[in-house]
This record gives sequence, C-alpha cells and structure tokens, in this order.
Amino acid sequence: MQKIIEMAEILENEEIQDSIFRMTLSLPEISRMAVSGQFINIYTGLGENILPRPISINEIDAIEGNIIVTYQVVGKGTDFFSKCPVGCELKVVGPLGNGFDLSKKYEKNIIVGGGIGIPPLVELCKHIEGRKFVFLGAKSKPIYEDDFRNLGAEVFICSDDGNTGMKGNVVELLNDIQPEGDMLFSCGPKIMLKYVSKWAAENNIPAQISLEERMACGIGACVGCTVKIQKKGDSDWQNLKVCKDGPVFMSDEVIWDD
Amino acid sequence: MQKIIEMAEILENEEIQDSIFRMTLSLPEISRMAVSGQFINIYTGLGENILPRPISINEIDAIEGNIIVTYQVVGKGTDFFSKCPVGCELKVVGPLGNGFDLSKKYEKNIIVGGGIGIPPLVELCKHIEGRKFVFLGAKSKPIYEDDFRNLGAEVFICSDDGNTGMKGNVVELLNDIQPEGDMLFSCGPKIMLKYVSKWAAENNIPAQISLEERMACGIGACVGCTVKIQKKGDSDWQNLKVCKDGPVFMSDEVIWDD
Amino acid sequence: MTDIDTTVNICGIEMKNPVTTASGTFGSGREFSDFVDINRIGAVTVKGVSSVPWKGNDSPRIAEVYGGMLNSVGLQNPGAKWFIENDIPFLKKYDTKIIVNICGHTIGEYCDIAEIMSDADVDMLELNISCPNVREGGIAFGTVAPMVEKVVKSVKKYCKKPLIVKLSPNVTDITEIAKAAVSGGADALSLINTLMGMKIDIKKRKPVLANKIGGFSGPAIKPVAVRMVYQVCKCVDVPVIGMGGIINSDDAIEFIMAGATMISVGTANFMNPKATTEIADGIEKFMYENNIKNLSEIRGIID
Amino acid sequence: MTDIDTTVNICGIEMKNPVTTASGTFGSGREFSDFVDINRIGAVTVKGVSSVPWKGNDSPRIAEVYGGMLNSVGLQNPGAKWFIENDIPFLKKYDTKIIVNICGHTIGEYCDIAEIMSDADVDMLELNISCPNVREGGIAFGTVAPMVEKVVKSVKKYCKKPLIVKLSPNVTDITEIAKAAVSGGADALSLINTLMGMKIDIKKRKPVLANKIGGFSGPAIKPVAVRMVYQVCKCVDVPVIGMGGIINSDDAIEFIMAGATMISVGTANFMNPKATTEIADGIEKFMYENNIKNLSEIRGIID
Ligand SMILES: Cc1cc2nc3c(=O)[nH]c(=O)nc-3n(C[C@H](O)[C@H](O)[C@H](O)COP(=O)(O)OP(=O)(O)OC[C@H]3O[C@@H](n4cnc5c(N)ncnc54)[C@H](O)[C@@H]3O)c2cc1C
Ligand SMILES: Cc1cc2nc3c(=O)[nH]c(=O)nc-3n(C[C@H](O)[C@H](O)[C@H](O)COP(=O)(O)OP(=O)(O)OC[C@H]3O[C@@H](n4cnc5c(N)ncnc54)[C@H](O)[C@@H]3O)c2cc1C
Ligand SMILES: Cc1cc2nc3c(=O)[nH]c(=O)nc-3n(C[C@H](O)[C@H](O)[C@H](O)COP(=O)(O)O)c2cc1C
Ligand SMILES: Cc1cc2nc3c(=O)[nH]c(=O)nc-3n(C[C@H](O)[C@H](O)[C@H](O)COP(=O)(O)O)c2cc1C
Ligand code: FES
Ligand code: FES
Repeated sequence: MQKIIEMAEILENEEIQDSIFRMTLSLPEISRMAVSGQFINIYTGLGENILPRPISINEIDAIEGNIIVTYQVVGKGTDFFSKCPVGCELKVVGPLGNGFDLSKKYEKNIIVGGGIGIPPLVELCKHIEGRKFVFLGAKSKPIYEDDFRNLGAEVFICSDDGNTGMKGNVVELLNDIQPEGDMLFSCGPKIMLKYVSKWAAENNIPAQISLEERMACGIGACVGCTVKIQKKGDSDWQNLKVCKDGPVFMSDEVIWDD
Repeated sequence: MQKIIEMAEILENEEIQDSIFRMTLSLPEISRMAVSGQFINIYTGLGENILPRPISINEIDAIEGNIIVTYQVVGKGTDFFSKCPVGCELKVVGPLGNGFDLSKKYEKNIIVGGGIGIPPLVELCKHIEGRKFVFLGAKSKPIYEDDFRNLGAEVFICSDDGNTGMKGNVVELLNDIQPEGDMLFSCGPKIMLKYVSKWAAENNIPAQISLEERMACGIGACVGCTVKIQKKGDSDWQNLKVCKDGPVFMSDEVIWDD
Repeated sequence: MTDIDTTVNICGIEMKNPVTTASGTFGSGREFSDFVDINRIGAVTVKGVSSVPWKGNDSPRIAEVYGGMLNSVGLQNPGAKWFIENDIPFLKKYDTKIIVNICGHTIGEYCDIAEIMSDADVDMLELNISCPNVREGGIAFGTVAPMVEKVVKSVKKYCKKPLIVKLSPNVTDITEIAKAAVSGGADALSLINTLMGMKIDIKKRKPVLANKIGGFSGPAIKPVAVRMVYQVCKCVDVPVIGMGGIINSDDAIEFIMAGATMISVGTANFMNPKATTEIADGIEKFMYENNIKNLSEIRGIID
Repeated sequence: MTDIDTTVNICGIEMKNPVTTASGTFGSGREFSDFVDINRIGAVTVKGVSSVPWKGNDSPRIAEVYGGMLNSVGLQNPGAKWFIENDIPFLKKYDTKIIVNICGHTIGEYCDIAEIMSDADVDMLELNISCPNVREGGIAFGTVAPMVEKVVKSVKKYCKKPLIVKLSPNVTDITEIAKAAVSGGADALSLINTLMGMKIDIKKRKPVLANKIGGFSGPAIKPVAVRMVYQVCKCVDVPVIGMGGIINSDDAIEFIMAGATMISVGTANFMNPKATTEIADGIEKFMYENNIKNLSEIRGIID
C-alpha cells in the first residue's frame, strides 16, 4: 500500500481524560487510504527527538479528510503534541501497517480493549456488521465507552480500581461474562494481550491482536520493531516487523517471550 | 557584578532591514543593572542548539524595564529568534561582560561602528557628553544612522556598495574625514576593528573596542572565549576572556593574530 | 546548472552523484520508493546480507536518545538467496548503482558471502567488520588492526567486485585501522559505523534495549564521524565514503570537505523519508551557488 | 523527606549528595555562585590545574554541534599558586567538598602538581590523563593501558589525598584502561572525559576550532557515557564518578543505576546555570517518590 508524507493541520486537540488527548488532524490524502487498525507516524520537530511517534488511527473521516488519534502523554513527544495549539502543523507519514483483517464477516465479534489500546477499536467497530461484544478495561475509567454503545455494541466495563464497571482486568471480565465469538479483536498493553490470547485459545476463538514495539522507520526498512511469530505450518519462529507485517497478528502465531 | 536568569517576554520583534531584527525584551531586573557595552545570553530552547546566543545590548530602558537588542539572522538560533512572535518568552542571562569605560569624560569622542556591530554604540552614545563623531559602515546601509543624529552626534556614513554615504569602508572614511578625538569607541567585524585600531594608534587616539569570540558560558567559567591581550607593562601576552574581561578592551593591548 | 558535474567515481564505478544510503537504514530501497525517486541517488547501499538468514536480536531493538538513536537489530536478514531473488531485481529497475553490505560471524562466512555476491548483479561490496551487535567475533574483527588486515586479505581472495571496508568508530586510533584495511587490500573505506551506546529506562530499572548495548547513530554522532573521516582521508589514498549523522546537504558538504568522495544518509531517513534526494538536490544547489564545477574542487580542502 | 539519606561516600570522604561539577565547566564555582547555592552541591570539581600557568590554545575554542559542543581550551589555567591563593579560600567559605582536577604534560609535571595539591586544603585529586587537547603526550597517557598504569603509579607516590583517575572515552576498550588505572592505585575513577570531535565551517572552508579537533561534550554524548560507566562499574571495585551529557536528574539516576556513586554536571551548566542544584533537588524528589532511602538501593541495579 502506498504511504505518503503529509503536513497535518491540527483541527482539535482536547484533553478527554487525565493526560489523554484526542486530536483531529486534517490529512486529506492519508484519510482516503487508511483502514482501521493502521497507524500513522507523527513527527515532533523537536531537535532532541529525532524519531517519529507511532500512533494508532482512532477514527477516519474520509469525507472531511480527517484522522482522529487519541494519545496519552507519557514522554517528551506526546507532551509536545499536547501543547500544540489548534492551527499548528505536524508532519505525518501514513497510513502504516496492515489493519485488522475484515475480509470475512463474523456473526459474533468480541472486541477487547485496554487503556490507551482502546482507540483503534472504535474505527474497527464501525466496520463490523455482526453482533459486537466490547470489553473495555482501564486503570480507572476506560475511554470511548459511549462511542462503542452508539455503534451498536454491547459494552462491558472494568477498571483496576473499581471506579467504573467491574473491579478487575478484562480477562477476569471475559471469564465473568463468558461471551461467545467467532473472532476476537484486541488492542492494549502487551501483558493484557498475552492473557487475552490465552483466553481466546482456551475458548477456541481465533484472535487478531494489535501489537506495539519500539520503532524507528515505521515502514519496514530498519527491522527495528520485530516480534517473534511462528506462522501456521512453519517449523520455526521468525522475527516479523510490527510496522509492516503487523501491527495486527493472529494471536496463536505470537511467541510470548516474557 | 551580579548576573541573573530572567524569562523575557518579547514585546516587539521587527525586521528593520533585510535579515536584521530589532527585538524589545521585558527584562525588569537585568535592565536595571545593565550598562552600555554589555551583552546578554539568549537561549533558543531548541534541543539541537544547547548554547545561549550572546547578543549585545542595543538600548536600555530602565524605566520600562526593557532591553532592546538588534540581531542579524545568520544561523539557526537567530533564525529561531526572528520567528518568535510577540508575547513569547525567552530565557536570558545577563547582564554580561564589562561595558565601555565611561569613568572619564572626553571632549571629543569618535565612535566607529560596522554592520551588526553598530547596535551597542547607540546606548553608548546616550552616555557620552562631549562631541560625538560617529562613523558608520555597512554593506549597503548602516542601521541606526538617525538614532545617532537624534542623540546629537555628527554622523558620517559609508557603505561597501556606495548605496549610502561614501563608497568604501570606515577606515577610508576616517582617513577621509580625519576627525580629532580624545577617545575612540568601536564595535564591528574583527577585521574592521583591527584596522580601526591601527588608525587610532597612528593618530595617537586611545581606543576602546568591543570584541566577539565564540562562547559557551558567557560568565567566565569555561575559558572558551579568549583573545590575546598584552596589558601595558606586561612582558608577555595572556589569553583573556571576552565574556568576563571584555568584551571591551583597549585596542593597543590586543594582539592581532591574523 | 548544465555545467555542474556531480558525478563521482569510486574504483572505476561512476555514480551520478555522491549520495548513497547507509546500510541498514534504507532496507533495499523498496520501502522508501514511495517517498523518493531512487533514480536520483548515486548508489543504494542495502542492509547487511549474510550467506544464510539471520534472526537478529530480541526486541526492543530501538531506543531514542538525545539527537540520535540506538539500535540492536543484530543484522537480521533473510540471507543471500532471498536477497538475490528479490532485492536485486527490484533495484535493477532503477538507474542507480548497488552496493551490498556483507556480514558474517567468522572469516569463512565473510568469504562465503563475498564469493556469492561477487557473482550477483551488483556494483560493489561493503564489508561490515564493525557491527557492534554481532557477538561472535564481530567486535574483534573491526577493532584490532592485524585482525582487520587479515579479514580483508581473506575476503579479497573471494571478492571479484571492488571492496569497500566499513570501519568501526569504537577504536583508539582510527587511522591505524584504516591503514590495516588498506594493507589488506581494501579498494575503498566507509566510516563510521555506529558508536556503542546504552540507555537505561529508570522507571523499569533496566536497559531499554533487550541487548542492553546498541549502536548509536544520528546527528548526535556527527562530530566524531567528521573527525574520523578527516583523519582517515589524511592517511590513506583510497576513496572514502563518509557517514554518521548526515541530515542535510550542509552536513554532506562538511564530509566532502573533510575528504569524503561519497556520503551516506542513514538515520536521517527515519527523520525525513525524503532525506536522500533532498540532500542530492542540496549538494547541487551548493555547487551552483558556490560556482563549483566538480566536487573534487572542495574534496579534502581542509588541511 | 527526613528519612532520605542522599549522602555518598568516596574513599572516606562523605558528600552530602552525589552531585559534583565536571572539571572545566564550573570554573572554581565563583562564576556560578550568582545562580546556585554552592552549599547544595556535594562537591565542586574545579577546572584543571597545572603546576605552572598554561596559556591554552588559540581561539576559536568553542563550537556548537547538534545536542552538544566542542571545546579546545587546552587546559588554560593560572597555575597552582594562583589556585591555592584565590580559589581554595573562595570554596572554603562553603559547606562542600573540593576536588581538584590536575593536569600535566609529562609524568614529572603530574607528580609535581599532585604533590603541591596534596598539601593544599582540598579533599580529593582528580588526575586528568585524558584531555584530548594536550598535545605533548596527553593522548598517549590516557589511551594506552600500560601507560595509564605507569602514570597512576607514579602520581600515587606523591599524592597524599584520595586519587580519582579520569578516563578518556576515545579508546577501544574502556574496561582495560579502567583496570590499568586501578592496578596503578586509583582510589576512584571518573568518566567520561570528552570524545574527540570536529566541525567544519563550510562557508569559510576551515574547521571552526583553531585547533581543528576538540573535545565533544553535552547531551549528545550521553549514550556513550552511560555505556562506559556501566561497563567499568561491572569490572572494577572502586567507586565511579559518572558524567557525560547529564542535564537533568533523570540522567543522573540513569548513571547511578549504571553503577556510578557520584555524578558530575558539565556542559549542562552552560545550558542552564542552575543545572547542578536542580539536579540535586531532582534526585531527592526521585528518591522520595520511589521510596528510596539510600542511593545504594539503586546503584548499579542494572545487571
Ligand atoms: C503501532 C503503535 C501504535 C500506537 N498507538 C498509540 C496510540 O494510539 N495512543 C498512544 O497514546 N500511544 C500509542 N502508541 C505508543 C506511542 O507510540 C508512545 O507512547 C509514544 O511514542 C511515546 O512517545 P514520547 O515521546 O511521549 O515518550 P518517550 O518515552 O519520550 O519516547 C521515547 C522513544 O520511545 C518510543 N516509545 C515510547 N513508548 C513507546 C511505546 N509504548 N511503544 C512504542 N514506542 C514507544 C517513542 O516512540 C520514542 O522513540 C503506539 C505505539 C505503536 C508502536
Ligand atoms: C559579545 C557578543 C555580542 C554579540 N552581539 C551581537 C549583536 O548585537 N547582534 C548580532 O546579530 N550578533 C551579535 N553577536 C553574534 C551572535 O552571537 C551570533 O551571530 C549568534 O550567536 C549566531 O547564532 P546562530 O544560531 O544564528 O548561528 P550559528 O552559526 O548556527 O551558531 C552556531 C554557534 O556559533 C556561535 N556563533 C556564531 N556566530 C558567532 C559570532 N559571530 N560570534 C560569536 N559566536 C558565534 C553561536 O553562538 C552558536 O554557539 C555577538 C557575539 C558576541 C560574542
Ligand atoms: C537501524 C540501523 C541498522 C543498521 N544496519 C547496518 C548494517 O546492516 N550494516 C552496516 O554496515 N551498518 C549498519 N548500520 C550503520 C549505518 O549504516 C551507519 O554506519 C550509521 O548508522 C551511522 O550513520 P547515520 O548516523 O547517518 O545513521 C545500521 C544503522 C542503523 C541505525
Ligand atoms: C569547556 C570544557 C572544559 C573542560 N575542561 C576540563 C578539564 O580541565 N579537565 C578535565 O578533566 N575535563 C575537562 N572537561 C571535560 C568535562 O569535565 C567532562 O568530562 C565532559 O565535558 C563530559 O561531561 P559533559 O557532557 O556533562 O560536559 C571540560 C569540558 C568542557 C566542555
Ligand atoms: S520500525 Fe523500522 S522496520 Fe518497523
Ligand atoms: S564564554 Fe565561557 S569563559 Fe567566556
């Protein structure tokens, strides 16, 4: 798929929860090409931060030509983004990676999101036609609960501190609700994905999970962002690139190191 | 003399000639302490540019608490300054260096400025009571000609291209006018200062010249900004610091390398 | 600009301009072809290739540092066969030269890959004896002068293309290593490879890289690279390909003035996917503005 | 914060916190006393002092580079006598320890200054065998292991204070040099001194520094420094003072986790005259927030 460099005007940049920002970027070209589960590379322009920041696509508005991203301030780059005023321009490269595989339709879809892994699942949810069971977890309050409901999903919530929904993590929530599904989609912290994958395997549900890894190029050139993947039928694992071969992988092909 | 760190709000930042900017900074503390011939260190805040930029004090407005500087865009730092909008804040350390020695009053004062060396002479001119013969040179048009006239100086102009005043350099202009003086003050490119010093020596006029050198700290700690100075009576030269021992030196004490 | 000649010649291979890519930062060019016209690059230096596939190191392999980055890719590559079948045909569609960066764990492996690539449709080989991420001897190869000479001499026997030897900067005296490579038979030298660096995640209380230590590259390392290119160009007669932190055409000119015949764009590709062609354009502009007809007029102009 | 103990002890000298200044970047402290309370710094390491005054190199001596700077001061200093008469009395007004960085052109000169300073009212000596700007042998002293051992051994005979040996990073194997210094009798090690770097002014077509090559410091060099401090702490038993690009307390913690007992703030002083005390404050805050009672809990915590 073609990738391009585009200067994005910031149309909105709002703190929707403590240190989590929702930013609307005018990206006429990239928004036309992007699909759910892909990400974009956003440059800070700061001299000390030379690498772009990979951020998932939260929503695509191809008509207005916008891409919405939701990011958490964790370091210098995201802090810089949070301080960029509306009207300011950011350099963006995208769309990057392969999205979720939506070539087949499923009757029952399980969607599991954790923390700052929730955003890409919103766009995903728009493109799923069957029943959607959405499980969201966070420290205190998962973002975008209402968005999923508005997209017709049945939403289940948990939080580490019990502030919203069940007190516990999404795997406990899954065990609690025991949803049925033909396909599971998930994005969130690595440790969560590992246990969600285990849950899916135990319940014989195929799962597409979206992984993260530290990146340099984001386009498959530097071989920096690998995960160990053992393709079905292969006798050995190989290091595949999250940015180009992923970020979405079938959970039963991932080798979990730690 | 005490030095301080102050955050300066930019009150004005205007291009007064091609690539030359006049910037007014609100510096209530530094403006109270500063004298003509001193400079300030302005930080860019850009990650790749770690060192402050030394810029001479052009004018001091102790009443309003402002310092005016005039700078030429020559590289990244000055380019950054030129793009800072009014209202923006810059970190400043100052006042730095020793100013011109005005402890004695002279009847006839010769002031010689070249190019971007002219600004500090404006503030100087305010504090000189005797007659002031001002010689200004530049590529095409020296800055601040009118300011000197308004301060009661007799102003002589030259330019490399003959666009304003005599076609030629300030030393040719000095030779042409043959002014009399009890003290000469000068600031400008090194090569100009060298020949102005020579002219002053030939005409038996003591001269205070303001030198530049690449700096790191600006406060005398790194020993990075030295010039060779042979003090009267000393048997050998020594490396003195432009930032702390200068930037103003007696011209007959400077050893000219090249 | 018709009277400007940007071509450079290394070991009889003429390149349309002095810009190439630093091995490992440009893939085989395919990944960047969305952003740049590969015809505009003097040569493409591809990522390190070994005789058999290498899996590389564990992740995380990338860490950002002030003005640069660390990597511990560990020369992951799909091996010579895959490279010959996939990457060469792709690059052959373009009007550019191909430099293949070759790596091995042992002298035998180096000779193998040199022999294999000598028969492939490529222009030059670049011997990477300096990757800090290869544990089984890679370090020793690149940092001990007699070892350097020995490896180069051995590889030369199997190498039927001009041989560039790529030097590690993690040495006390780069000129000694450069001279050893030339004695061994290097037709050209390239430098610098990455410095060895480390970053610690103080929250997790462990190194960011799974491999702990990695190769440091990017604008932050440029002063070391310029210094070494300058020192090496003063002491050897073979052409030098300069690299290390080049992000714009001014940087490129700096290396050329230090003595480099070609320059490679590495980490800059991650900062700006169009870096290579923008640098090629910038060099042309510089030549035009400064009335330079041929880069030999400024090459090594610094005493 | 009463239960937090920020003190560190090197060779029996107790410092109130692990922050000192990198030699040559803080003068004798006087220049910075307008900005920082020198009582808040564990120790002040003063600029290099030699037995007789040194004139240093020609100007320009400073060049800015991406994320760092080059200097070629060449250890200009007014000599031991001036230092003893002027700087020591000034520093003695404060409640801080004094570390004197000493330099020489020859082993004899090193021994002279070590002897002179042993009788002065200072706490430790730091032997700078690594300044890249000293031509008459300085380089060889710091980069060849047997030479390092020999110099340290000789100086130890004349040195009556704890002796810190400051290492050059411009070497193939820092652990070999570190071990040599310890065999020679070093009571502690400090590293890194500056990397050797160069910058060319492409308009003027000459190096920015009159000396051509200079010492590279600042945040850009931090990954090399962290790596070397880590490597050295794993292979010697003496305390290590870590430095190279530290600009904030997170950087300081990084060096401590790599194994450093103290850390020095150098080029950061030029970026922010308050850097030293802000870093001391930041370390305290980090200890408080992470419930660390003593820095020994995190020192060298990286395997
Ligand atoms: C495919 C992908 C999609 C992502 N989508 C989102 C998203 O939608 N929202 C969001 O908030 N975050 C997302 N992340 C994580 C996000 O990239 C990092 O939080 C961000 O780069 C941190 O930058 P920083 O400068 O603030 O932090 P710093 O810690 O200062 O960054 C330093 C370096 O580490 C890298 N880095 C730091 N944390 C991570 C991480 N978790 N994953 C990868 N690289 C990291 C940075 O890119 C940078 O190179 C995504 C990561 C990947 C790989
Ligand atoms: C005491 C003093 C007073 C000065 N007063 C003025 C003034 O009033 N107006 C003005 O326009 N300029 C003045 N200069 C020069 C000014 O400091 C430089 O032009 C400026 O630092 C360039 O920064 P840059 O980032 O734009 O250029 P770059 O070339 O990108 O700067 C790179 C580095 O070189 C240093 N540098 C570059 N040129 C000079 C120079 N000529 N002198 C010293 N350091 C330099 C910078 O400070 C920086 O560290 C003065 C210099 C000194 C030492
Ligand atoms: C991600 C990455 C991978 C690299 N892989 C190789 C390699 O396979 N072979 C090699 O000789 N050098 C490799 N290098 C080193 C670069 O070719 C280059 O020498 C170094 O990065 C310095 O240049 P730069 O600062 O412009 O990146 C790699 C560098 C990076 C950043
Ligand atoms: C201007 C300057 C002068 C220096 N002078 C000395 C010196 O006299 N003796 C010495 O051992 N190191 C000297 N150094 C090296 C520093 O002490 C320190 O080792 C080095 O700069 C790395 O730390 P930094 O990156 O925090 O600056 C000097 C460094 C600079 C920048
Ligand atoms: S980030 Fe470069 S290959 Fe994935
Ligand atoms: S700039 Fe540091 S002593 Fe002058």
